[in-house]
This record gives sequence, structure tokens and C-alpha cells, in this order.
Amino acid sequence: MLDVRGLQKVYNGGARQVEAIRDLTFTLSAGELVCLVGPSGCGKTTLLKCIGGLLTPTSGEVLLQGRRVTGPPPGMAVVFQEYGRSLFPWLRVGENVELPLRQKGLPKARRRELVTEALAAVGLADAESAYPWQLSGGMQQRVAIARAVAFEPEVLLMDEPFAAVDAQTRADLEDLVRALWHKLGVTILFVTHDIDEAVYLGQRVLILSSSPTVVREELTIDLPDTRDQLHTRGDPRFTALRTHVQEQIQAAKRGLPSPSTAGDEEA
Amino acid sequence: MLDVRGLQKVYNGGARQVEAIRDLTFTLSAGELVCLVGPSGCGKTTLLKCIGGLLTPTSGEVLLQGRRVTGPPPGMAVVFQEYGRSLFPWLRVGENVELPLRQKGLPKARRRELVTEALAAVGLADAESAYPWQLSGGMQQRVAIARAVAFEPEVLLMDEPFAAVDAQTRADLEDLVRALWHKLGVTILFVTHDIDEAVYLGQRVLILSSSPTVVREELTIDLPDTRDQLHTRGDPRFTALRTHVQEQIQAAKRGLPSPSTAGDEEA
Amino acid sequence: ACGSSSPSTGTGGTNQVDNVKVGVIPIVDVAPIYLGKEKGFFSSRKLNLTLESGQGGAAIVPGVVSGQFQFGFSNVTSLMIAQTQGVPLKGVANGNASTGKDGEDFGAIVVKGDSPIQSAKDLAGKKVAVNTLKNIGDTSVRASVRKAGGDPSTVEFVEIAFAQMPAALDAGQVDAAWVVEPSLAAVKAAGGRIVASNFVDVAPDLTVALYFTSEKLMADNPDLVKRFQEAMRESLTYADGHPDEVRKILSTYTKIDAATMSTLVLPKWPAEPNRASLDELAKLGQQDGLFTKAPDLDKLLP
Amino acid sequence: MTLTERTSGGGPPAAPASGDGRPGRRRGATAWLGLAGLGTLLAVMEIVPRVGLVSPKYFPPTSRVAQALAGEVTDQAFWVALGDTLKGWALGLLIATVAGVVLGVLIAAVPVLREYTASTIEFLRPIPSVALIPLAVLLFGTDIRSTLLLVVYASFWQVLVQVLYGVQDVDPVADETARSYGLSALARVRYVLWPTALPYVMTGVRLAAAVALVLAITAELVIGAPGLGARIAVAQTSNAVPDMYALVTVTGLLGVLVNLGARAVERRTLAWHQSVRGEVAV
Amino acid sequence: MTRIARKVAAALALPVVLFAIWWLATENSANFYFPSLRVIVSSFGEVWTGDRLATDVLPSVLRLLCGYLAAVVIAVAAGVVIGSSSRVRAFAEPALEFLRAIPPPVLVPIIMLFAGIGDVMKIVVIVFGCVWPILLNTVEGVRAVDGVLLDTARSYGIGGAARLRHLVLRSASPQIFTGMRQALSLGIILMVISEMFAASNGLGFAIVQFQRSFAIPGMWSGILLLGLLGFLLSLVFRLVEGRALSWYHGLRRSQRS
Ligand SMILES: Nc1ncnc2c1ncn2[C@@H]1O[C@H](COP(=O)(O)OP(=O)(O)OP(=O)(O)O)[C@@H](O)[C@H]1O
Ligand SMILES: Nc1ncnc2c1ncn2[C@@H]1O[C@H](COP(=O)(O)OP(=O)(O)OP(=O)(O)O)[C@@H](O)[C@H]1O
Ligand SMILES: [Mg+2]
Ligand SMILES: [Mg+2]
Repeated sequence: MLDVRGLQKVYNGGARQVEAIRDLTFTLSAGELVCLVGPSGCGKTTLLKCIGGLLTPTSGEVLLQGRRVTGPPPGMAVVFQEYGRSLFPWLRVGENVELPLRQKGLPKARRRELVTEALAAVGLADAESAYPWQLSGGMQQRVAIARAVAFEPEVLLMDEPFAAVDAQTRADLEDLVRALWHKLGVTILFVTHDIDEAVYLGQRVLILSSSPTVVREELTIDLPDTRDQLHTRGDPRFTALRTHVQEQIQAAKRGLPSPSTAGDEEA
Repeated sequence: MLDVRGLQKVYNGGARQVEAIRDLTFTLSAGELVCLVGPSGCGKTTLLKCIGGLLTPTSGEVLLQGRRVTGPPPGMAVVFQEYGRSLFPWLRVGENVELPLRQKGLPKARRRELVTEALAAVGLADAESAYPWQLSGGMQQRVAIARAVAFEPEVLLMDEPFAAVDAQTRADLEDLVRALWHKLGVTILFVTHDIDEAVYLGQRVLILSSSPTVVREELTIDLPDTRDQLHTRGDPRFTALRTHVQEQIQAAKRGLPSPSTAGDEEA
Repeated sequence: ACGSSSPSTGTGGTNQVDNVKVGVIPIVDVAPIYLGKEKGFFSSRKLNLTLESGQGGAAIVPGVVSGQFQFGFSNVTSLMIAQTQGVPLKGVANGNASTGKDGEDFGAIVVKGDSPIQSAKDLAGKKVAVNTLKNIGDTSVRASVRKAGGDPSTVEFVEIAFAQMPAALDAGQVDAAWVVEPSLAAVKAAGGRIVASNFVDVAPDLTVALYFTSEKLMADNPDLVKRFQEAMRESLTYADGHPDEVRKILSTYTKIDAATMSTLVLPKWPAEPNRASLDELAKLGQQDGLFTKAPDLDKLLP
Repeated sequence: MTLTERTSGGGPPAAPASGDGRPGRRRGATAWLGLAGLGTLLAVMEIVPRVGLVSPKYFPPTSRVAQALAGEVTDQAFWVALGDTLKGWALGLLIATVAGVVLGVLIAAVPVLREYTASTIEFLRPIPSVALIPLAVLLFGTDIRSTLLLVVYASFWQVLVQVLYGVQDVDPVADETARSYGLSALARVRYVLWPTALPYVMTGVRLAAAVALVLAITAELVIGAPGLGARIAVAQTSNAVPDMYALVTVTGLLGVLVNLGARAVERRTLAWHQSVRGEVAV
Repeated sequence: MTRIARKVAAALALPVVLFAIWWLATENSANFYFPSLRVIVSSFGEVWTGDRLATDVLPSVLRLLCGYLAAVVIAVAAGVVIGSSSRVRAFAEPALEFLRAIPPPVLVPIIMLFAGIGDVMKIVVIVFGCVWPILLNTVEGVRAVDGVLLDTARSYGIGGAARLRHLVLRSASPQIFTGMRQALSLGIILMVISEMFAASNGLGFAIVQFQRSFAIPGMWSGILLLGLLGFLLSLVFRLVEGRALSWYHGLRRSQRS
């Protein structure tokens, strides 16, 4: 479904030249839910933008269903890390959610239905007629999520989508994402800094090294498919996995070589 | 030191009128470190802006050292939730950190020293000459933190300052905040969604109800003053406290009355 | 700031040279003053002349009133209008005059070569271009129409600068135009045809323009004014008698090309204004409603 | 300098505007494109009279104008006139810009001032500077100060209004940050308000530069103050059509130069701005 | 109610003071070109009532509105194209700057060659002058569209007309309105200039005519009328702007309540 092959991205900013990503290779099959974790500044956002066709890689390529991505592919939704700036300040919340649907050509009634549903799902049913800048940070972020959810994409890229919401809402939204994923069979790539979240949500977790970035480890989450906040998080396997991820990230941040990919890096 | 008395804030946005805060009363003594938690959209940012003198309360008042706050008081630093927009895009990272110091009238050498130290403390020593928009989300947020740290304020208000950084960096920054607090004796009000963080950092945790907001509970964190990531978080008392906070927030989000403040609300 | 204490006014002492600024329009009509300056008619009378070219009354009259210029050049109808409005102006010397020869004046009503208009009479109901409305142009064109037996009240006047008239005529934007040199030469070169000489139709040897000053300068420094008048008179007479030198001096302050220069019809430059013709012009002006009351020519003329 | 590189809407990757580390080459390409644009315009002006859309007598083709222009540039007086015009223009623009920026920031930063001056500004702005010509002559005659008066009056409003709108565009979060760090009013103007308004000011100055040029020439044309305008007036009244167009061409070229200068300044001062660092790919 | 009263008071305060100063300063004016304000005001009453409103003011205003609206449409359309592509901008900018620097008084004769001497010519002159501030501001506004918003639109496949309508134009609208505000007063100025050539009616024509016939109080009253007209149009403009940019003003105000 989604192939990232030898991806490299170098930012050229005058004097400052940053090799954000050195060499990333991995694959997502259709309908997979994969979480991406890595130290701050390691290039997760950059990677997502490359996959989303918003940024041209310096070398390497991204293939979506075998076709090379050169611009934003249809049927893909992105929730940006800068949620505040990704909402249109001149549109009300409802209109913000509706706009991509309109672009999709859905009939009015269906659009209304999707908008109402999505806003209700993120707990913002009564904010529909507010402007984004009248909302709190967490509410804005939830609007951005609602927009992506309503869009019913085939591929969903989310960049730290729950960073600004409280613990309880976060748990609810995590379940929302999994429910949606089950319902629509959408392929999801989910960036998060919350290790528990990554383990709880994903079928696999991709751990990135610090910049210049390579894949440090690909970890399959062998937890049962039906998860719930109480039992899954209580599962000893869950604890073992989260501890493993945490160790890997700590090592990554300190720049230690990872045993599993040290070889790959040379290749 | 800091008194918040009967604070109420109603936003009047045309047709939409929102009572963000109904009635908040609490006190911070000098040199205290208090964490503030509450459901998304309950008015934490609003409260911080009122304390910072950036927003005029609808009723009630904020007193700082006995004097009523009507504008931004000197010696106060705020780390905004919208970190991206709080950095000046026309200044380089170093200049962004330096600007408030310059305003304070510090000599050049001292300024350089503080800037370098603060950036090193948040792990951005080598980003000094980059523009903010050349940085990742987490890096931008750390710049905003560095700016507040370098300012050496008497009162520090932080609005979800670690929302965009990875778990490991977050832990390091938590320790940085506590170290700074010990070193400078600064009074800190810290908004967070991470319950563990609130319990780990604070001497007290203020739990807010959902909007229209009142103080649901004031919880004293009776953990030893020297905390460290491994042992403190392993402490059974820590677990008990975090569980208590979590329950309160869950209840707050569902709008259940809190036993401890139900009476206060009437008063 | 609008007083007349500008240093250039001079004190009237006979031994010192006075700086004099004259506001003129860079056209054929003012050739005598350029020529007179070159010939030294002004410097010999201790007048150090500076010629400032403006684009018409809008700039020159206020300049003279405020004392920025000591003298100015203007057509007589404008001066009459100014006088009836109470502008404190006074004519000091003749400007220029019509040649008085029908079909060979320096200004004329022209049409395109293939125009059905044959005489001024046919202008009735037509669109005629003049450089400014409610001024000497439309008054004199009406005189031509009237004289040819047409109804002047039906002529529709449009305001177009002389320079644009050949083009407007060519494009059929107007049916006829009152033009003066050098635009007249351009029209003729393009195959245009003269249907009337409107100045000639107003009065024989019509005085068209005057040099003027402010009443204030007249009162403050009569000697200066007198010397200017003498110099002007000499210049006018010289210019009238030396058309070749006039054509030569024209090339110094205009950009008329050589070919046109030789075919140019020059105006006449008599030393004194023709009072009878001005009376006639004043009468026509009043008839056309240019003035609210009759201009007092005795007061206006030198 | 672009740092946010993005792919274009589907076709080949958009030219990463000057972000490929070869700014010199990039600017060279820009210059060539600009010349091509000007060339196209001149070519149209050559063809239009040639094919008879308008008579070449009144709208001479470019080649004929070029001839006249060649005649002009060999004339000493032309250069004197050009110098006069440039002097009036530059001085007037400078005065207008400084006054517009200072007053604009002051008015915009103090809400009371803004409230109380709004109506007066709206009243004075549409008064055409050409209506001030008698006033200018009355005060200064054909002096360069007449030109200055008109130039300053006209271009001042261009800058002022842009500044007023630019100041309004300050990001509330950025401004609050500044306030919370106790930046003084002056420091906030210097570090927050000014950078935000700068793109607007740049546009204002570019607008004002052209308006100032227009007014300098108009004033010279109508009042007769020395300069290119006075030369145009002479050419007009003498029916010297190609010369007139040659001079008009010179004013146009001045406009192009002025804009080049403004763009260069902008590239330096607005390197951080979205408009300079990133390009919208269509 | 009191808020409105306060607004009106604020709007009138400074003009009243200035007029009072003018009145006092010219009370005994002997200067022909600066008649006393008393005379000007009384001539205002005589001149600008009845007939002239229909014969001079109305045609002028109609031409102004036509020209202005045409300029807005042309400038925004061109601005979007030019602002969206650095190549187009590099190509077109010098040529546009060339045209922009040509003063209307010398341009009018050229326009006359193509557009005749009627209303069309005058409207074209107004358009020609009004497009520049709108064009420049639109170009800059389009160039400054937020990168995150652009990415958002692209990733959701919002392209073409929708992108233009919902993103580019809306985002640039604060700056477009700045340009439109500038253009409005420029339009009035150009209305006057266009009526100085080949006109036989209009407000500008009347003012020039007064000036030429030395009816100086009439001329001043015409200038006053121009100011009033500008003020009225700007009031209307502000209403329109207030509606179109309500989100923007709300956003800017939101944190200052
Ligand atoms: N526009 C840009 N210009 C130059 N460098 C950039 C730009 N955007 C990102 N970078 C650099 O690329 C690197 C990776 O950035 P990116 O935003 O992808 O990190 P991230 O993994 O998303 O981090 P975070 O978790 O903090 O959001 C960083 O070092 C950053 O400084
Ligand atoms: N400018 C504004 N205009 C109108 N309403 C506003 C405005 N700012 C905030 N609000 C409303 O006030 C309430 C509280 O907002 P606030 O930003 O203080 O919440 P918060 O506790 O910081 O939430 P979060 O954790 O999501 O950041 C919300 O309901 C929000 O919609
Ligand atoms: Mg990121
Ligand atoms: Mg908040």
C-alpha cells in the first residue's frame, strides 16, 4: 500500500543546511495502523509531509499503491501538528469540517450528517458555529481531527493529534481512532510522543533514531485486536512493550546505535 | 503572593457568549510550584491570561503581591500554549530568547551567557542562528521555554509547555523546571494535561471542573521534595495520587459534582 | 507666505538690476519675449528676465497674484473673466494678435479633408473641439458660425487640448476643431481643411493675449512696470518685423520640427492692443454668459 | 530565500524559489524574465501602430520612439531635467515615507488617536493633489517646493494607510508574548509591530514611489517647475509626438528602476516572511 | 446608544476643530485665492444644490463607481495570477511598473486615442489608476498565505476554484481590502483628472471650470465636496469591509476583550 524507499530529505536554508532524514525505508500494508515515535526534531513531520506529497524528498521515493507520490494523493487526510494554523480562521468550525467534503462533491445532506457526526465524536457538537479562534487549544485540535474523520480518507496521517487535549479526552479519542479504523479499514500512520499511546493504538510501532534519521526499530505490537483502556493498559505484555519502546527512545536520544538496525544503516 | 479572587470571565463573541470561567478562588504563596489540570476547554488558558494581565476578567480580581493586576506585571514570564505563534518569525532563535533580556536592560555579555545557557538546557545549543520556522514543533516549543527560563522571572506561567516534545525530552525538561525552581525560588503555575506530570512536578495540584469553571479540588502532593523520574514515579503514594487526580478529571469531564467543593460553589 | 516681499521684486532703484520672473506658455505666441530677451531689450533696461513656462492660467495667474511671478501671459478673455471676478490684475503690454487675414491666421476652425462641413454655418449641431470651454475659443467659434448665418446655440463644444486635436479629428471623435499653431500645421499636413478663421470673424486684427501684472506690483513699483512695458514694446515690434528670427528663437524653447517650422503661420505682434477688437470680444463674451458683469476694459488695459 | 520547499500541484516540482543554493542564478533568471516582459510590452507598442490599430502619427511605434529617445539622451538639457525630477521625487518620497510611517505607527498604536483622526484622514485623502496646484503656485511659484508639496501630499496617504492596516495585522499571540515579557511600548513597536507592518510598509513605499514620480512629473507638466514634466509639456504643445513618447518612456523606465530597488530592499528585510521564503504553487 | 453617540463625537471632533481654525484664520482674508470660510460655505450652498447635483455630481459618481468596480475585478484577478507564480511575477512586474509610472495627465491623451473622448475614456482612466494599489496588495497578500493552511488545502485536495475562493482570496482579503481602500480615494482623484480632459460635465470639470473662471469660492466648495464624497464613500466601504472581514477583526480583537 504505502512504500517508503530510501527517503532522504535535506533542508537548504541559506547557511543552515539540515539533513533531517538520512535514509528511511519501510512499508505499510493496506488497512494497517502504524505508530511512529522518535525524538523531538528527528524528522517525523518531515516524513509525513513527504508521504503526503507536500514536500519533495531530496532522494528516495514514496510509493502509494505502487504509484510514486509527487503531489497530494486523493483520498488522503492529514492532521497537522500545527493544528491552530491549519484551521481556516475565516470559516466557522462546521464550515472548516465541511469544506473538504464539499470538495469531494458530496451532497449537502450527507455533508451535514458527516459534519455533525464528526464534531459529536470529538465532543464539540455545540461549537459548530464558533470560529476556530474562539476555541481553546485542545478544542481547535479536535476540530482538525473531526475534519480528517469526516473526510473518510483511505490513508490518514496524524501528527501528534492529541497533544493538546486532556488525559480523559485523549483516551476517548484514541478509542475513536481505533473504532474508525475498524469501521472504515483505513490505513493510518500516527505520530505520537506518548509511548503508551503508541503501544495502545498501533499494530506496529516504528521507532526512529535522532537526526539524521533512520528507522531504529520496527516493533510489532502483539496485543489482541480488541483493546480497551482499562484492560489493555493493565496487560503485562503492554508494560513490557512500552518499556522496550521507552528504552529505545532513550537510547535514540542519546545517539546510541541500535543493535537491530546498526547493520541496515550501513547498507 | 498570587491571589485569584472570585474570578469570572465571559467571552462575548457576537452571537456566541461563553462563560469560560464562572468563579475561581485560590492562592499561591511565594515560591510555590502549583500544577493546574482540567478538561480541555475548561478555561486554563483563559485563567493564565487573566493572571498575566493580558485579559480583563469580567468580574473578580487577581492580586499579585497585594497589588491588583491590570496589565502584564514586570518579572513575570509566560510560555504560551500556541508556542509557534508566540515566537517572532522575524528574529532568529537566539534573538527571540534575547529580546526580553534586552528589555530588562541586561548588559550584552550577561545576555549572551543566559541565552547560551538556556538554549543548552533545552537541548537546542546548535539552533541559535536558525529562524523559528526552520525548527520542528517540539524545538519551537523548547525555544519558548528557553526564553522564559533565560528571563529568570519571579513568576512563571506555563501553558502545556511540554505538549510537543518526546517522552525523554519531556522528562528532562520536567527536571529542568524543578531545578530552576529550586535555584531561583520562582513561583510557578504550570498547566498540563499529563496527570503524572502534574503530580510529579507540583507541590499542589489544582483540579478545575469543566466549563463554566470552578476549582474542583486542591490537592497537596505530599511527596518528598527531591524527586527523580525513576523513584518518585515508582512510589506507591505517587500512584495513589495520580489515580485520585485521574478520577477527579474523569468526573469533572462528565460534569459530576465534586464532594469537596460542592459547598464552596454556593458560597 | 503669499506676500509680495519676494527678493526678486527689487526696490525700484534705477541703478540696480531687477530680477523679473514672467510666467509664459511655451507656444508660438510668446516668441517676442524670448527674442527680446536674447536681443537684450530687457537687460538694457536693467531687467534680469527669467521665463517660467506653465501650462496655462491655472498656474500663471495665481503666481502673478501672489507675487511669485512679476508678470504673466494670458489670453484676453481669461483676463476679462478674472477682472469681473475681482482678481487684482492689470494688463501691461500687448501679447499677440490675429493676422486678420481670413484663411491665413495662426488659429482656425478645421475639419477633416473629406468632411461634409464646408463653412462655419454647417457647424450648427456639430461637435467642435476647443482647448477650454467658456473662453475665447467657443466665443470666437460662435462668432464665426453666427457670421456665416448658422445657429451658434446648437454647436456642441468639447474640451480637448490643442495637442490632441489632430488625433481627435482624425479619429472622428469631433467634427471640427479650433486649433492654433503648431497643431494647425499638423492638421493641414494630415489633409485637414480650414472652414473659418474665427479670430478674423470676431473683429479685424483681434488682440488675442496680453502680458499682465498684479495691481499690487503696479502700485508698489511703477518704475519696474514701466521698464517692462518699454522692453516689451520694443520686443513686439522687433519680432513683428523679423519673422525669420522668430522661427529661429522658437527652436530654442519648443520642439517644433524643422519641416513644420517653415510652414508655421505666425501671429501679428503689434506694439499696442486693439481696443475696438477687445470691446467686440467683451461684448461677445457677455452675450455667451462668460462674465457676470461687463468687464471694465479701461481699468484692465494698459 | 525559500526554505519551505514544496511540490507543485501535480506537474513537475515547483522551482524551489531560490532555495537551491544558487540565488545568483535564480535572480538572473528573474531578470531575464522581466526583460522578456518589458520586451513583449515594447513589441506590442511597435505592432499596434504598424498594423493600423491606431495612427502612427499619434502613437508612434517603439522604433520611432527609440530614435527620439536617442536624440533626447544626447541632449544635455535632458539630463538636467531628469536630475530635477529625480531630486523632487526622492526628496518628496523620503519626506512622505518618514512622515507616513511615524504618524501611521503613532496613530495606529494609540487607539484614541486612531478613533479621532479617522474621519479627518478619510476627508483629506480623496482631495486630489492636482486641485492643490493653485495653492502650490501661490506659495512657492515654480520652485521645486511646489513639486514637493504635491508629491508629499499625494504619497503620504499611500504610506499612511498601508501602515495603519499593517499595524492592525499584528498577531495577537505575538503581541501578548511581548507584553507579558514586559516589553515597553517602544520596544513592542520596534520588535513586534514594525516587523509585522513591514510587508505592508514595503507595499506602501512601492505605491508611494510610483505616485511620487507621477506627481513630480504632473507638477512639472502643469506648473512648469523644471524637470521631465516641463519637457513633456513643451513636446506636447509643440506637437512633437515621438519626443513626447520618448519622455514618457523614460518615466516608465524610472518606475521599473524604482521597483527593482524596492524589491532588493525587500529581499533583505523580509527574508523571514512567508512571501519571501515560500511561494504559492499553483 | 451611547456607543454610537461616542463614535459620532469622535468622528466629528477633529474636523470641527480644524474647521473652526480655518474659519477664524480666514475670517478677514483679503487674499483672492483664500476667501474666508464663511464665503466658501455660503457658495457651497448656492453651487451644490439642485441642478448641479444631477448634471455634475451624479455622472461623476457613476463613472467613479464603474471604474472602481472594474478596477477591483481586474486587479484581484491579475493579482492572484501574478502572486501565485514567481515566474509570472518576474515576467510581468517590470512591464507593469513601467505602465504604473506613467502620469495620468500624459496617459489620458494616449487613452483617448483608443477609447475616444466619452465616458469610456474617463472610466478607463479611473481603472488605470485604481488597479495599482489593489494589484500590489493582492500580489503581496497571495504571496503571504500561511504555509500550513496551504498544506492543509493541498492535502485535502482543495484545488482550483475552491482553493481560490476558500483559501487564497480569503487569506489575502485583509490586504486586498487595504488596496481597495487606497484605490477608493485614488479613484476620486482620477475622476477629477479624467474630467480635466475632453469633458463637458462632472465634478472635476466643474472645479476646473471654477478655477479657470476665477470663481475661487466655488472652487474651494468643490474641493470640500470632494472631501465629503470621499468621506461618505469610505463610510460605505467600512461597512462592506466590516462584513467581509468580520472574522479577521474578530480574530484581532479576540484576545483584547
Ligand atoms: N522549513 C525548514 N527549514 C529548515 N529546516 C527545517 C525545516 N523544517 C524542519 N527543519 C529541520 O528538520 C528537522 C526535522 O524537523 P521535523 O519537524 O520533521 O521534526 P519532528 O520529528 O516533527 O519533531 P517534533 O517532534 O519536535 O515535531 C529539524 O532539525 C528541523 O530543524
Ligand atoms: N477569544 C475567545 N472568544 C470566545 N470564546 C473563547 C475565546 N477564547 C476562549 N474561548 C472559550 O473559552 C473557553 C475556555 O477556553 P480556554 O482556552 O481557556 O481553555 P483551556 O482550558 O485552555 O483548554 P485547552 O486545554 O483545550 O487549551 C472555551 O470554551 C473557549 O471556546
Ligand atoms: Mg513535528
Ligand atoms: Mg489552553
